[in-house]
Amino acid sequence: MTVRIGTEKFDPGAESNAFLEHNAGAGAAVTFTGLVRSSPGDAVSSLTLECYPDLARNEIAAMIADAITRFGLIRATVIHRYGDMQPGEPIMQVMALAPHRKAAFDAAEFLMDYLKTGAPFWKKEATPEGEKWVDAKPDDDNARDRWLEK
Amino acid sequence: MTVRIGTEKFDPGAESNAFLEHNAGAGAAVTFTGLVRSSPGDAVSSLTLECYPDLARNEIAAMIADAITRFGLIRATVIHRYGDMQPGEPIMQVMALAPHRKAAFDAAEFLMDYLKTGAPFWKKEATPEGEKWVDAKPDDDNARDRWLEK
Amino acid sequence: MKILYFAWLRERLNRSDEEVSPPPEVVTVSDLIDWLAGREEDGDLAFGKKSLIKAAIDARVADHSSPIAGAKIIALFPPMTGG
Amino acid sequence: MKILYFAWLRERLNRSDEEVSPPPEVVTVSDLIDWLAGREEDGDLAFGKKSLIKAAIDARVADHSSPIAGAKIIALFPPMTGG
Repeated sequence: MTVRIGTEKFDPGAESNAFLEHNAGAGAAVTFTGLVRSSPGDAVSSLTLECYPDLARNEIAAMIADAITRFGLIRATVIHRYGDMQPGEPIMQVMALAPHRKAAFDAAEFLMDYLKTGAPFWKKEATPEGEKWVDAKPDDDNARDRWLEK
Repeated sequence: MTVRIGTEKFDPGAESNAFLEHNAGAGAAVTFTGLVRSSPGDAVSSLTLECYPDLARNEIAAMIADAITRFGLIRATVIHRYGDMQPGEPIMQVMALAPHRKAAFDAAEFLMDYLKTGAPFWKKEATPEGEKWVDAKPDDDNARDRWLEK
Repeated sequence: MKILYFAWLRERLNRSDEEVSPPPEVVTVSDLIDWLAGREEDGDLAFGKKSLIKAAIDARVADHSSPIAGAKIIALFPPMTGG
Repeated sequence: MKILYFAWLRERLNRSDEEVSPPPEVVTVSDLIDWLAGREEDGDLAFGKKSLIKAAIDARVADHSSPIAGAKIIALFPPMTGG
């Protein structure tokens, strides 16, 4: 289990390769990479992520431990940046390694749903209209809550 | 849309980075990497994948086109090797780029479920007990069929 | 027309392809499988359970009921197990 | 004890942390939020809807009903919007 929180840019592909290197006979790896989004209809000129690193490390480690138990993962890693970022830059990456594909997909999605609602990061977008804090989305709470029924 | 079928080894991380380079403002990328599996209780000493490349290219291109329409993907790529491979080596990789994470996860899983049952590859595992063709799994058909209800 | 064989079907028949000229009463993929199996000494053994034989016509997936008229390449193979 | 503030709560209060010594009747996180807001000129404006203020005690997520006795660091912040 690895949790890495920091302000430095990371290289998504290099992280994937490092993660895959010791694959312990696993058949399936799922990687989610979150990028700074910007579309013509909803332009973002830069993103600032505020973070409480001590809490982030504790909460994310607990989420990974939960995912490993629930889905029989072999290993999982979460990398999460904070600070200032430009559109197209990677914000975070989740990687899950499992014997078979279903467990790897479910675990990566589970981790994303919990990270969105339970990891102490706060997004502030700079747009042509000014800066604004991104509001929490009810959809994100719903995405997390579907795991409670299982 | 990119489909690449060949016998050469590929570099999963380098492929991810190439895929992410032109991300067109997308927020979410999901990558599935399939590796040659081998566990102590079910040891595989090598894997041979047989392929019908002309059919593979046609079928996979159709699956990607379907995924792009269904999930509103920005882009998707499938890389699939055939020939002889050793445990731990990457067999194939699916990458899906979308504005938001749900679409990227669903599309990658959809493509995997269709590839498993509809792309012309046949697995032969060499184990300590000899060589054997891997049987088609009813689970894989079921995984594919759940997309029909949507 | 050219027939391609893959995986265990190829191994059992001990060839990966062949040129054939089926008679006019061989209309569908299903007819073709029966005709090909009938020419073999152990055709039923090689082809096995017919529902397990899948087909493609000119590099597009086809059904057992698909007509083969005009096809250049017909592939026969077991269920796919890729990924 | 030390209080940390994040995101719009930090901006509205114009500070990221402070040392406080709440009186003994401040028992829970909920009491603490009320007490902190009460000290501000525009406390209700800064803290906003109380249910939107989340908390952590010594770098573990806590509820509004969690007791604060013995805590070294209490963090107060809006709903998380990471990933």
